[in-house]
Amino acid sequence: MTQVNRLAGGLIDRSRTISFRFDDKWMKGHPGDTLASALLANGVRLMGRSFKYHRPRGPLSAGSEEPNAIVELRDGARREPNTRATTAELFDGLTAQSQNRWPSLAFDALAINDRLSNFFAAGFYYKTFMWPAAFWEKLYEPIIRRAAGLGSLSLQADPDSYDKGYLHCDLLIIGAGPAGLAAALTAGESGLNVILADEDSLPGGRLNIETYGLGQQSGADWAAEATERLAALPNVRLMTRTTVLGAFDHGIYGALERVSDHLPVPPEGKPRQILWRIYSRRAILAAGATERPIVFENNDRPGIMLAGSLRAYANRWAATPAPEIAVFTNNDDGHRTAQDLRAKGVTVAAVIDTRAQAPKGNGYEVIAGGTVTNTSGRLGLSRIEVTDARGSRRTIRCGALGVSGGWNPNVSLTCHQRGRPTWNADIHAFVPGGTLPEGMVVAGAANGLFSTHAALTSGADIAARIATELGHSATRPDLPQAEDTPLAITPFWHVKGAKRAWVDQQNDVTAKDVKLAHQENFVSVEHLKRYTTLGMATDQGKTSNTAGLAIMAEVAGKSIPEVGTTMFRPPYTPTAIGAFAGRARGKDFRPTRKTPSHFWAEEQGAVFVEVGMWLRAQWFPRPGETHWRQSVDREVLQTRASVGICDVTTLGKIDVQGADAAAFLNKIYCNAFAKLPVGRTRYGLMLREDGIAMDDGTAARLAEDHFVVTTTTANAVTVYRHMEFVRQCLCPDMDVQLISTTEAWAQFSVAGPNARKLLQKVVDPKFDISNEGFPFMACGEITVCGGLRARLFRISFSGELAYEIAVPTRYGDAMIRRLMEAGREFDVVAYGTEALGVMRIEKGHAAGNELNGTTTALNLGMGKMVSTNKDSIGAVLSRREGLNAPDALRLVGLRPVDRSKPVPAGAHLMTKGSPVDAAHDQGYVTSACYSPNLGHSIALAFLKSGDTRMGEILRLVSPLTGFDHEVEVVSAHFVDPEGERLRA
Amino acid sequence: MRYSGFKVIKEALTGHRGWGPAWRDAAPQSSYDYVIIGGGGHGLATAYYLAKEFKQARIAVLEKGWIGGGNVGRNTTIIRSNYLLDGNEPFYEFSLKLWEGLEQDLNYNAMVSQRGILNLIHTDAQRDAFTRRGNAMMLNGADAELMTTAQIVARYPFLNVNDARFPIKGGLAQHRGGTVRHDAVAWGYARAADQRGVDIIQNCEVTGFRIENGTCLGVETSRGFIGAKKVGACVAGSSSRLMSHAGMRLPIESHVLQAFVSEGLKPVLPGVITFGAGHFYCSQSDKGGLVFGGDIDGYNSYAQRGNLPVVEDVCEGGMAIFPMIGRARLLRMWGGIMDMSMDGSPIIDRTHIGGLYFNGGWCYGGFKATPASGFVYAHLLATDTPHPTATAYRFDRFAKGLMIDEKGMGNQPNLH
Amino acid sequence: MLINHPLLGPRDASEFVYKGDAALINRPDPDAPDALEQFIDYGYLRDNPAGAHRELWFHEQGDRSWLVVTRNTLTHEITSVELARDVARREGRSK
Amino acid sequence: MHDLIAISPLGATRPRIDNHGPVTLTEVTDRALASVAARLGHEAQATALVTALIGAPAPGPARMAGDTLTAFWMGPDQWMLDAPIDSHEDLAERITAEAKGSASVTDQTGAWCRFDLTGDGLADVLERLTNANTRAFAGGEAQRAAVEHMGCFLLCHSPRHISVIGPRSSAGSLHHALLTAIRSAH
Repeated sequence: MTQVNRLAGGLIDRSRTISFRFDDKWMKGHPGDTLASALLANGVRLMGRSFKYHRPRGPLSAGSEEPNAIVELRDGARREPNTRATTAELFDGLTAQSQNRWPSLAFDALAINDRLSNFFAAGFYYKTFMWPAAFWEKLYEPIIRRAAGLGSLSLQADPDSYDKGYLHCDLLIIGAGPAGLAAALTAGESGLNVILADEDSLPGGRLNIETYGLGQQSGADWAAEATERLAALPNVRLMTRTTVLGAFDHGIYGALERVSDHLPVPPEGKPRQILWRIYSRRAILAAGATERPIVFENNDRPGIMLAGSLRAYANRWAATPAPEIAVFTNNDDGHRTAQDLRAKGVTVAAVIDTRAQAPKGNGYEVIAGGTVTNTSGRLGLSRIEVTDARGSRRTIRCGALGVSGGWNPNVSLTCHQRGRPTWNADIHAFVPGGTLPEGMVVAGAANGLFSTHAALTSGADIAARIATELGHSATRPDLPQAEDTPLAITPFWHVKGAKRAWVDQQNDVTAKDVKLAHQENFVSVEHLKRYTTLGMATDQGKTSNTAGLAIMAEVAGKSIPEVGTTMFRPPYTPTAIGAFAGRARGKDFRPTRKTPSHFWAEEQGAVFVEVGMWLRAQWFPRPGETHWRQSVDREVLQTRASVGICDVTTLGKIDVQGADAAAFLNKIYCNAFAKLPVGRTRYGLMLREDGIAMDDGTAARLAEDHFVVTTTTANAVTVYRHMEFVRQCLCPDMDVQLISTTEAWAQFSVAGPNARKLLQKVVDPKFDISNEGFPFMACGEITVCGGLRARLFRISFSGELAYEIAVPTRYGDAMIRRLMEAGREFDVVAYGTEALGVMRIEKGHAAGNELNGTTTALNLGMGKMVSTNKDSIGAVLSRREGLNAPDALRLVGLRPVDRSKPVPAGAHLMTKGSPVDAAHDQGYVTSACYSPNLGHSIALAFLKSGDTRMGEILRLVSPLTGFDHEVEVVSAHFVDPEGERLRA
Repeated sequence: MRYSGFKVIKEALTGHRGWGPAWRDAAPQSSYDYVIIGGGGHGLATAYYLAKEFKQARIAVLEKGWIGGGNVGRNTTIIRSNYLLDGNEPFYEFSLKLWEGLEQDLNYNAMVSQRGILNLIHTDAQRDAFTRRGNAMMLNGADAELMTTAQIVARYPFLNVNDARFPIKGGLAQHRGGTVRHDAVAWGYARAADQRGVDIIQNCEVTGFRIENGTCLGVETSRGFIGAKKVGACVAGSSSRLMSHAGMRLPIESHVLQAFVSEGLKPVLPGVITFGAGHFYCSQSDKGGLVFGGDIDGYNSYAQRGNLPVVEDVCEGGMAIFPMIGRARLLRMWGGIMDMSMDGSPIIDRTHIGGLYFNGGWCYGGFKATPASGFVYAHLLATDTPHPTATAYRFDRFAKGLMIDEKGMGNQPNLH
Repeated sequence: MLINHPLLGPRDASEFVYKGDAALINRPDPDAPDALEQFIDYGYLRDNPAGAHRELWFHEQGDRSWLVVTRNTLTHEITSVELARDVARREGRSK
Repeated sequence: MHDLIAISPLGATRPRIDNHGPVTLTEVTDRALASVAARLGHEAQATALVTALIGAPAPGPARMAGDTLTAFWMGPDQWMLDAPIDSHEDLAERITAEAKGSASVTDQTGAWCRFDLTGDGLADVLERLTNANTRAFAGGEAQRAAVEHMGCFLLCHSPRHISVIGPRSSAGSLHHALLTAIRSAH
């Protein structure tokens, strides 16, 4: 296939010819082409199918506003559905598939919908598919869903990577057309830090499209020269292929840079795209304007496109959809298209101008006061029917029709906060209005200034003003002479007729649908949009909204501004979800925190488990162990029989210092700390202000004015934040200083009857750690291994004689090795979080499953700890009646009556003989395990009035997991209830 | 006018000229028996059930803008009854049952689609918590299933299980959960209420209450005073603003919740899925868009728009479990005002002012509650007693310490 | 959003953690005769204004200061930022 | 003297060094850290203490100062002191002794890992990792910033030498993030 519709000239690189494939056809194009321009040059107009009726469609536009020419770009895992052919840059080997058609683009079985369109009017599904009732989910919906959507995902993980980045500037200029370039030259040469962003690969905007000159140069040459000047300024960052997608609070903009989308694949290590968060002091929106069509019967055939786009393809890309074209316009700009195409050697069959006073043709016929009243051509336009001012009809042969209904300023970004556009009756379009995003000013066509001269001067004027406001002396560049044609337009929206005329082409919303919405009282503009789906397609109504409003205004007898506008929301153009995620995916979704003994544990073959961001050793399998329970049982039994070691570094540690440190702890813990002696540790329960338990841990008093507080692993961050709140906001004049030391110390629990003997081999001999010298709950600063400073705490989570020993983190690895070596004679065992959990359940200690954010000290069996002699956070509200009901939940132990059965966590408890339902629920199992010491399963549970129900047999039910058997209520202290081992 | 197969065919063949307004644009009368403030899903449902179930008349719904313009028009369309606490679960299960019969009841196809909802489990503690929840659901008569990872992967073969930062250890499914075409809920209730004589009055903003001797006599509006025997406030995110006119401070903060939709894609997601280790949930609409969301932005806001950090956070969650959506494009982001309550659960109660009732505090979960909220609120308004499924939703539960705190986050609304 | 930290200048709001109404500084006197009622109000009732709102933010990814930010909840415009500790002292919170 | 051997945050006995393009990424393990927070009412003494320790005025918000001993600002009346570990393994104890009750001092050496970026184009790397305006860094800046969800400090010795100090437990993730960004930017 040759490039039959390739014209002369253009900004494409004819020195190179590249190949691409669309569906099963390979074709040729040139660097600088878009997929759409290359297809047009190759004589292809049909590029897609519409959403609902599967109507054949070609490109409507030459830019990111495109509703029709959307394809699946690339193959395999890189397949990218719904990609606009009009912005996809051609590269050698590009492949694209048409979408939403079967079996082929030219013959699409679901085009049957088009024949049945009478049934598929706006809102049809709300009225039907209800009979019989069961058929919706079984029959109707599956059929509807099968037809849903446009392109397909590959279902494979996206192989490309995305970066996120952050930029700072004095001035962000959005759009590098004449207004943006003039603004950037002015601001850049005035010394501002400037970012100039444009979605195109080539700066210049419509300067690259139009034939008129700037001064003595062509527009494209001036743009290229301006770009060179900007590139030479170190304070200007020119970002092409970068779409500013949203205006967020306080001058923050989101922008997507397509780094590698014009390449076959991204280079090694480089991202496909970068999502930039731009912090700007000021912004100039110079996003230009988008042409809008006129609505008429069968206005959607391939070959019918916006007149300015027809011109763009001819001038910039040297392509035309057909050798013979016509133009339908309500303004002078349509005539410019006719002139430009004629100059390129394209036959202009006629210009149909809705205005009675239309300009004269220059080598082509002008039908003044005429309208296009119908078209024909099954897969592409072949003829248009024109009705002239006197009402007589004739048919004109043409393969393309340029339509111009005027231009809409691109106000989208002005609406992302509270801005609502206002109607400008001079240009018959919405212009920026209401409250613009803080710091934003609008220049050029985006502000309704449509001439090139006005764009240049408004860009320069605004930039100069901003430079002055930001304390720079403004330097204004010499701007060239440019066209300054006044806009001549007489509004004309819609050629009335009996057949279907498309308003929103992608979603197949017709003028009739808009009228039906009105008839059914969906008159509010939001109702119109939602009822008909007008403006909800991938183009978000960039080319369709105004016509929809105009038709609604017509039927409602209102003006367009009275009908109103819907909200433009970010992103400006659809943006890859991967870009918003950046590098945070897969294993890098969140950082991984490793404990000081991690590398050692890996050597031991530990199985790791995620605990928040931490990876902790869950158990340490030994050769021959085939089930995790074998490992865990061994770790538990060996610890209780001799000694075990566990890395407990992940517990939060907060250094609390200052003269008021004790008073501060009195405030944050419900129990008392003021009288805790130096060298002693105390368990502390922290309440939220609402009286519910927040966290628990220990506070060790290292000096009169120095405590080390521990938190649970999960709550380390929130507890620290809470303590700072109390310190800064509630007790601003306490002398207390806080800092986290969680990671500063590697901390190991050494537990079991031989714990002391083991530690005595490591702790330097000058420190007495005998039971008398270092009793239960003692703490102190010591040295180990010949002088390494360390901290020792005699605290126990397991219920055994136990210590926690802390050394500077970088020695944690050496310390665990030394402890294990020293323990060899005691047959020491390393234990993981699973054994830790078993032992704490055996001991009846509450943990995360019990401190679940709804339980009180009373529920936990620690009601008496809430001191009434002092003020502490949460004390007052913990006294509310509902939290102190006679049948309040209490923490109890459970064991199965049939000892072979489990007591699974999450099961509910029922009184024997009562109905099994929520109304008779007595409580629930929080934590459960198999106790290798007792030889059966045990559990902790919250049970109504549990403290008075010891010995009662309950029915444990878990319909979800199929358990229903009896359990006995027992003390939660399954092992060593008197605590003799702790104190041994 | 009833919608029927016959009518649909007749209209299709005769150019749709016979369809009338889905609801009348009523002009306000000087007084009503019931004035419902707020033409959202809940308000319209309340009016409908007052008329239908409680045989009341002289009912008006006042809407400051266009009906369905609040959260019923800007949510992620999910319905479910997978709640843990007995204060909530019966209510939401009642709601789910009403959804199941909604279309026949309203004669309006709101496309209730019970495609199922699945909450992923990533840790053993999460499995314990979800087991407790699933059991609570079943003990309250709802359905629940604990699914294995293999079962989940069979349904979602593109789920990231091999390279996951947080492994997937199963999930809690409720197969009767699903999605509903959200706008249609408002329109369906509006149409059905209108047919039962309810006046739906758009562009009528309540600017004050007329309260004498501790009794509310009616409301001041942008269209004049409207008298009422009973006034039911039902304005979600605007609750504090509205009730301040009655001198009330509420246990509510208004926050922004963002939601997102992708371009239309051929169907890939069978149901609703929620990532339990990040902030992401997702379903696919009948039009093919991936509809997804995550956490609230976290600061008080009435602006109906959010900021980038949460957008990124949500998309990170999406990519973490579905790395195949990287090349799908986010089409639109928007925000709604959430009436975040102090324990994450709603309030449906009388106020201390005679004749003035309150319904609010729905947090980010009001959509799924729409039918039951309307029903039980109508019950309260008509009978002055709470419906059996909504006895816990009282104002005084905070004073009494009877919070309904599903997440256990306490009195900080942005954490619920 | 950007919060203009009194010591560090404008910082992205994503560095901060939000708590709520700055009235939380005014913790009631636990020894007052109506302490329970006061705490219920303090703990649970909020003005929740549509307009200027004084609120607490914690600079978690920064200097760990709690700030009192006055921000318009309709427009997100921030009109003042103070160190919460200064505010607490001014509002009479003693040891 | 004890006989325990320290390991680096990345888990080796020697610091890791990576070169890519114009940037060198070096794991730094030879620094001792201690936080110094003024006691209430002793703010002036604490400031004077820091000034005396580093031989330069105690740095203000988001700044660092000093020579052999350096300090960077962490919060109101709070600094992190940084010294060579070989000569100052007991940095916290020494400062405590000198503070004479005017400041709370806490050893922070083990809490952090540090990676130094040296070479050209560092801002091109860091702009893909943090929202700090590193392009404007001239030397002397010390800013806390989130790097791929990790709370870090950025210390700018000069525009060609910037340290990233992050949580030690996340050293692997931080190193990976830095290296990925270097390869992406250069």
